[in-house]
Amino acid sequence: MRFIQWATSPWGQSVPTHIAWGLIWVAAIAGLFFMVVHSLYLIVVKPPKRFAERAAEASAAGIPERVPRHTLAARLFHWIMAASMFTLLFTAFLPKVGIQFNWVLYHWIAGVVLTVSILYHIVHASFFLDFWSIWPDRTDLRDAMNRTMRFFGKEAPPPSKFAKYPLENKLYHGVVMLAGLAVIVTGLFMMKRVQTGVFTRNPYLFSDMTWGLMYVLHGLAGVGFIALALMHVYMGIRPEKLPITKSMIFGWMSRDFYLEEHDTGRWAVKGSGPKAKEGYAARDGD
Amino acid sequence: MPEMEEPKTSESQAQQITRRRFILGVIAGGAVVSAASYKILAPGGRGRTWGGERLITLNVNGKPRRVEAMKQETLAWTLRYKLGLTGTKLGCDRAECGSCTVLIDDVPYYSCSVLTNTVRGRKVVTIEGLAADDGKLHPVQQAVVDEQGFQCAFCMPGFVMSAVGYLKKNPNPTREEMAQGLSGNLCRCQDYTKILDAMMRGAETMRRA
Amino acid sequence: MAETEPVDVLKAENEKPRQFGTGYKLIGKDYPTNDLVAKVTGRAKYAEDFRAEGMLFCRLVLSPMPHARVKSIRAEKALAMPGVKAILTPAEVPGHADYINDNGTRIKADKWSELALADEPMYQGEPILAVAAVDELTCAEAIEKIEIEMEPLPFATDPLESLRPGSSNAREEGNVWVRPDSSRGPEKLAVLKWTEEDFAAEKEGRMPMGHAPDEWSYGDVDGGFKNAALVLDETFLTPDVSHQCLEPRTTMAYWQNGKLFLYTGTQSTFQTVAAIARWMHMDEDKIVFISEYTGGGFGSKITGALTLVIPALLSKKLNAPVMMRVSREEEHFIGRARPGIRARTKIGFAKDGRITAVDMFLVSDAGSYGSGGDGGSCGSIASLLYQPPAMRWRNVTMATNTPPRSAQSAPGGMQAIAIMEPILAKAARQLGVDQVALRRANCPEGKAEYGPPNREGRRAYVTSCFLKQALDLGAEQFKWRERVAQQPKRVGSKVRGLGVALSCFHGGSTGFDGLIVITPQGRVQIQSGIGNLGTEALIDVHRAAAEVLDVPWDACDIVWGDTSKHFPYTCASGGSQTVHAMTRAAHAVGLECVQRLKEVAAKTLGGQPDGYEVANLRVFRKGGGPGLSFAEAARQAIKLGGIYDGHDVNPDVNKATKQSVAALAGQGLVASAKDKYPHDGDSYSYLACFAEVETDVETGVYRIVDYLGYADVGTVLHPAALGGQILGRSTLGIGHAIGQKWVIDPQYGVTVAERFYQNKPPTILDVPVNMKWNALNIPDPETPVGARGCGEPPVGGGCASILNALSDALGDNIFQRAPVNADTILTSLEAGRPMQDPLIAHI
Amino acid sequence: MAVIRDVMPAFDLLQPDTAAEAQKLLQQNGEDAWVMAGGMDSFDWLKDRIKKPKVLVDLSGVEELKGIRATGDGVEIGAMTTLTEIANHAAIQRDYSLLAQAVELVASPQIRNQGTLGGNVSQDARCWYYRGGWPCYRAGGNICYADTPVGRNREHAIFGADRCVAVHPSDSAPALIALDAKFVIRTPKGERVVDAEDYFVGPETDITRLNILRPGDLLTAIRIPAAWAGAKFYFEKVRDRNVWDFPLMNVASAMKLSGGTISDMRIAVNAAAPKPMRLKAVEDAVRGKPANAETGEMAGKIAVRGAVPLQFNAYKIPLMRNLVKRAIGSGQEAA
Repeated sequence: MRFIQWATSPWGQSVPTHIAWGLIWVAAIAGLFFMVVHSLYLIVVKPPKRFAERAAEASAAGIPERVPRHTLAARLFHWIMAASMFTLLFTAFLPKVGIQFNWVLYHWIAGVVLTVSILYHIVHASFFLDFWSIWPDRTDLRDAMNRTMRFFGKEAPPPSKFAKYPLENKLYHGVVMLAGLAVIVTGLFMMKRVQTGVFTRNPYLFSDMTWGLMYVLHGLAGVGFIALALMHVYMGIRPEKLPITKSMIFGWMSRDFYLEEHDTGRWAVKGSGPKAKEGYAARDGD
Repeated sequence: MPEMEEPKTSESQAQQITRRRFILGVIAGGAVVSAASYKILAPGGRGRTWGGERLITLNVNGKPRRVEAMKQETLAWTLRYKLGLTGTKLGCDRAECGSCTVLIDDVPYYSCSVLTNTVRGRKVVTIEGLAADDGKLHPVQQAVVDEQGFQCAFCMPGFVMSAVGYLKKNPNPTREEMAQGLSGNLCRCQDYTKILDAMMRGAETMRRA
Repeated sequence: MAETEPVDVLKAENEKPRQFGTGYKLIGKDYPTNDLVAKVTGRAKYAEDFRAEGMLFCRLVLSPMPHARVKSIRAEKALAMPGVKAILTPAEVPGHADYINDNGTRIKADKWSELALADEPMYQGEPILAVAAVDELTCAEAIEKIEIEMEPLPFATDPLESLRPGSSNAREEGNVWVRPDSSRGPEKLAVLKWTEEDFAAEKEGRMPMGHAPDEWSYGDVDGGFKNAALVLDETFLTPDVSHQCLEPRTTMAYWQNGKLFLYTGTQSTFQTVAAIARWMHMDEDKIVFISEYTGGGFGSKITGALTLVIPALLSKKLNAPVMMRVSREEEHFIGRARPGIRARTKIGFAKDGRITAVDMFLVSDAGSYGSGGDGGSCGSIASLLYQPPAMRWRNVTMATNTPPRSAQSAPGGMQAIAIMEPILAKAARQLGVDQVALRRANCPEGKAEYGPPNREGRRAYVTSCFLKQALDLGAEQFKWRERVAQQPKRVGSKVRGLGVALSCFHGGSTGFDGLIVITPQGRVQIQSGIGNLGTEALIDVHRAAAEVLDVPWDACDIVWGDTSKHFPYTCASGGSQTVHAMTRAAHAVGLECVQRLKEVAAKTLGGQPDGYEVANLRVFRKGGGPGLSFAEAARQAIKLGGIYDGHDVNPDVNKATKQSVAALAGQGLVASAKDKYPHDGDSYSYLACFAEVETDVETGVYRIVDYLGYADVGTVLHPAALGGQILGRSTLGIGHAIGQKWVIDPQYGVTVAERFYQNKPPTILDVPVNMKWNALNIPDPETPVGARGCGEPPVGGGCASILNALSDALGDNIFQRAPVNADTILTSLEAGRPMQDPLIAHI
Repeated sequence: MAVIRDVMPAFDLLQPDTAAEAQKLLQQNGEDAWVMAGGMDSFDWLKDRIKKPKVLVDLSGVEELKGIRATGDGVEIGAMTTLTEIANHAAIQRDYSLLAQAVELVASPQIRNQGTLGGNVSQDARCWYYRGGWPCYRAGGNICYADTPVGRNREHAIFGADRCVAVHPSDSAPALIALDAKFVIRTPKGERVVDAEDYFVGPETDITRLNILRPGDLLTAIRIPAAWAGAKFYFEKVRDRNVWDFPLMNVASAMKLSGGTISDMRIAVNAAAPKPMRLKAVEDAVRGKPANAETGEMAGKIAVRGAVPLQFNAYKIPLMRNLVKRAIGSGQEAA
């Protein structure tokens, strides 16, 4: 199948205009496929516990019952982003599969909301949160290697526990960030092509070819989000991940879960009380 | 709501063909497929496949003409290129100049915009079919000669066919009405006043005859 | 020009109009022309109506870009299709060729001229490839399989934009046409950019004025403005208007025994042969050109064109007849158009409305090929028609990447009048002078002078002008005074307005030949090399010969439309020259014929030729003695041979005429002659045009209520044909006022309005159902029959009278460009000032 | 691929005899089918080779789609009834002269002889960029060439633009909206009847179509209820040429008067927006007001609220204002 829709420009040249809309279904199927495979994997293979034995947890005593994980601001950002993202996905793709409504207005408004929230997030995460907590570090890489080796039955030391975020989470964030930047940057330019009341319309900022590629990129990232959103929602509702999902709603996770999954050394949660607040606030991220 | 007339009587102004077609329409009015009855009424009618045909018979200038036509072929094309009736001109091929006007069942049509396959069984008259067999010109043609109507005359066949068609509907037009009747024809020499002179004269001759 | 003094002005005024046909048996009388029955029965064959055995069809591939280079053409897939015969690429077309202009002068080709197919297309829509196949459907499908790689090049579609600093040029070599100082040789392209300061006027909605390569002036222009009671300085843009001949320039070609047979529509059967020869790089005697009927030309089908060359080349390549049907879309691009001119014109008026000085600044858009002459003729027509005592003319002729322009009925003249007249109308209102009176005050008369002085300091002048009489009689017939007095102008939302405009254009040339054969059957066979445009000049002019020969018209046969039938040296039907030029030639050959008949009679029956006279198809002794019928005379002529049957030829005539005479030799009494009549001044024809419009101020819609064109065209040759010319060409001009235009998207340089419904040529409902015309019928003193041409003079007056009537109804602040439509009127009324942008091209 | 804009591509021609067959053929061929009524719009697309359907379903032989019939409540006009027949029909002239006037002003006599009511309301947009085959939004692309800093948009929309600024070109559509007509559509799922104004869709809903017809659907008839028969009608079309021209704008209204007062009114304009606009705000505002110039002035101002002019079409605002004004003021002469 052709991944790109081509058109003949006013100058008789072939220019890309969109992705082939069939990719919507490809992305949706890919997302569902991931769910099925992942579920089957967990059910059929029943993977053993992944982590090394609990190390001595000298500091565990200082850990509160409710481990603070996401600030209100961070949670708000997440849910606003999620809402705008869903709005964007639905307004983008429902009309393409035959459900007609006045979508462009909602789409660009949601896009603006997303953009603003992302800008906020960048500033917030860079200067007020633990910026590095979401990026894979050396330990993550080593553990990933070990896990892979073990998966194939090779000898390897058991991986250590997670820092604040599991590696999958970090990688997901990375992919979402790239796709998100792609849709946002292309989307902002695309607003020059519609009547928004924000800009004067000018579709001639770039050449036909550049524009075409921009639309293709927007589309590819967009359909990518179909798969990504499906995976994310699926993970969010998996029973073993529910504590993490809950933490995104209430801001904290239980001490047990914390100790079970997280490496207190890599994600240190200091003692409770007013003092602790500073500590985790400074190291919080999301 | 005032009482409506019966559809048939309300057709009184329409052309004969319209009336005939309307009767057919009434027959076909129900959900019943009327292909059979239509077939009887229109010889050479359509087969079960509803397909356009390649070898068809046209009634052109009173004579049956057997012709092989492509499905996308227009009547103008058939007339000019298959039947050699080049009096019908193609000025735009897009229904916006009128040079290709012919009469189909006495009604002026742009033959560039009629599929040949749709005029099977209908009566087509072109500029070549207006004069009598002995060469005597149609009154409208004669009036053009008498008034020195038209210049380059590429539009002339279309104008004459429109006028002949219009005069069947309105034999006694005012100059303004005649202009309306001819308004589907473009003349780029823009000899409109002289064209109207000629057509009004033609109308008068026809009335006197 | 002869050294005679211009005739007395009062004498011109004393000339009185006379009834049509006065003093003649044939001239000035209505009669049905010989080609009418064929036309009205559909038997008349236009180019596309011809068929040849085994004929192939060809279609064009047009450039999608306004300026580009063809990098590669991949046609293997197309050529592999069944039924596809060949493609023709730019590499296969002959190189640049000379051409023949209206007056038969050979113009040397230059490297910037057009070729049959372009490898560097200069406008979107320029043919770059042709495909021949068994039918058009196959051609079309083959074309869609051809891959053409093109490299876009910088382009300019708006002439004013291309003068801006830093803007792109239509061609690498430049954007403006300049004439080398030394000679009147071919013009060259140069780069001209104005400065930002030059463009400052743009902000006030006025046309900016920078350096102009062309300039002339006479009189004290500055003094004229200083002494003026009123000075107006106006910006105005005239539209680019396609010729839109109803018959597309379809051509059929085949080769037989090394000869090329070409069928197409043309404005000159005779002169097209030489043009084809030059395009094709072949000898004229290897070309047979057939053009029996032509569906409109208006200046766009003057002689040869690329449309003739392509099928000719393909036919040669394939050794089969090839028909190239030209579609309406292709016609839009290759069918020529009038150049739009944007003008800034300053006119000074004295209190009584007399013009004191004119300063005219033009930027004309010559399109993609050639410089055209519209800007120049715009200046001379303005100087002739309004007789300013002082005038300066400046002109910038811009090359743009838009379809090529050519002469269109009244080239430059139409624009001059459309530019000047609204200013005159405005001045009359501001000065409180009647519109007709103001024009009368500035009207040319007698041997009026025009244009710039030549090297000897003398200005050119016309043969005669009786426009004042036409203006007066026209005003009378139109009931101008009564209409002006009629009140109120406004009823409800409807406002009426009156307009009058002067109009003129070139009306004739000289020096062509006539050729007559009196056959042994006693028929007078007149050879006519004139193109058949339906103006009937093709036939009408020969009434002069019949008149001189004193034969009944039905004894005459006109032979036309096929160069294998042998024609005399004939003018092209352009520049309204035919009636003038060819009545002179017909008159000359008529006299020659009479003389030869007398000589034949004298040689046969004895006595002196002077003792004989010719009438009623006989040559006989004066006073009614013995004589010969034409049939007998023809047979005698064949017996006598030599000069009488064409074995010898009148030495005066053109080389081409001599060849034709030689070819006809022995077929009867063959007479040929050249027009050697004296001719003092340049022949121009004139009209006074009157119009009334009714506008609806709530919708901006207006309709033309009445129109009258009153002509001064010398002797009226054929009233019905003249009437058709006056009103037809008036309507051509009216089209410019009421709607015709181009629309080009500047981003891509691509035309978006190429259909009739988008370009809007006038329909029968856009003009009054009863337009009126009249003519003075005062013979021109400088030509034997006294007749001048009238194809073009009405165009400017048609346009300007409507514009003037609109501003009479709605005020001066309505338009700054033509056409004027509901949109302009409504927004301008709303804003109280002209709301059209006069500086943007092609909206 | 080189482009040629002439010569019709080959297609299979299907000529059904009944509406049922026609609808079935359309359904069977789905996106491959092109339905042709009078053909005046179709031929343009086909001859320009922009659309190349595999199958052309020609409705000219479907007699049941032709003709004007009296119904219990008004009239039913077959979708294939020609504009000439409607303009000349005695009952239409008597009771629904609004429609007769509107169709009389369509294109040219020959086109009216061939063009049908169904075709006139279902025709495609006439934006010159779109019709030129440019890959604009309406053609499935991602750009509007008309609404750019240099776009040529004199004939484009002042309302309802959503990316696309093309206008709806029909003259009969506003008249049918003013007459509260119902459109009868035969769909694969059965018959569907919609209000005239709901037949048309704007680009915000579907940018590639001007109406609700989907592949497999067939417009069979238009029903005009008796409710507005003999009302005070007004139709006016403003165009550049008096023949062969699409409207720069048109207005159609039906007014019920009691005394000099407007008791009820329906009014629509076209060529102002991508779909014919019913002016409900105007209808509400004038109800109960005298049908005079003053009410007209007020209505005109209401009508143009929210209009967004493009570079070259600002004239459409005063034009629409004045046309609405005149439609309402026209009641004055009658009263």
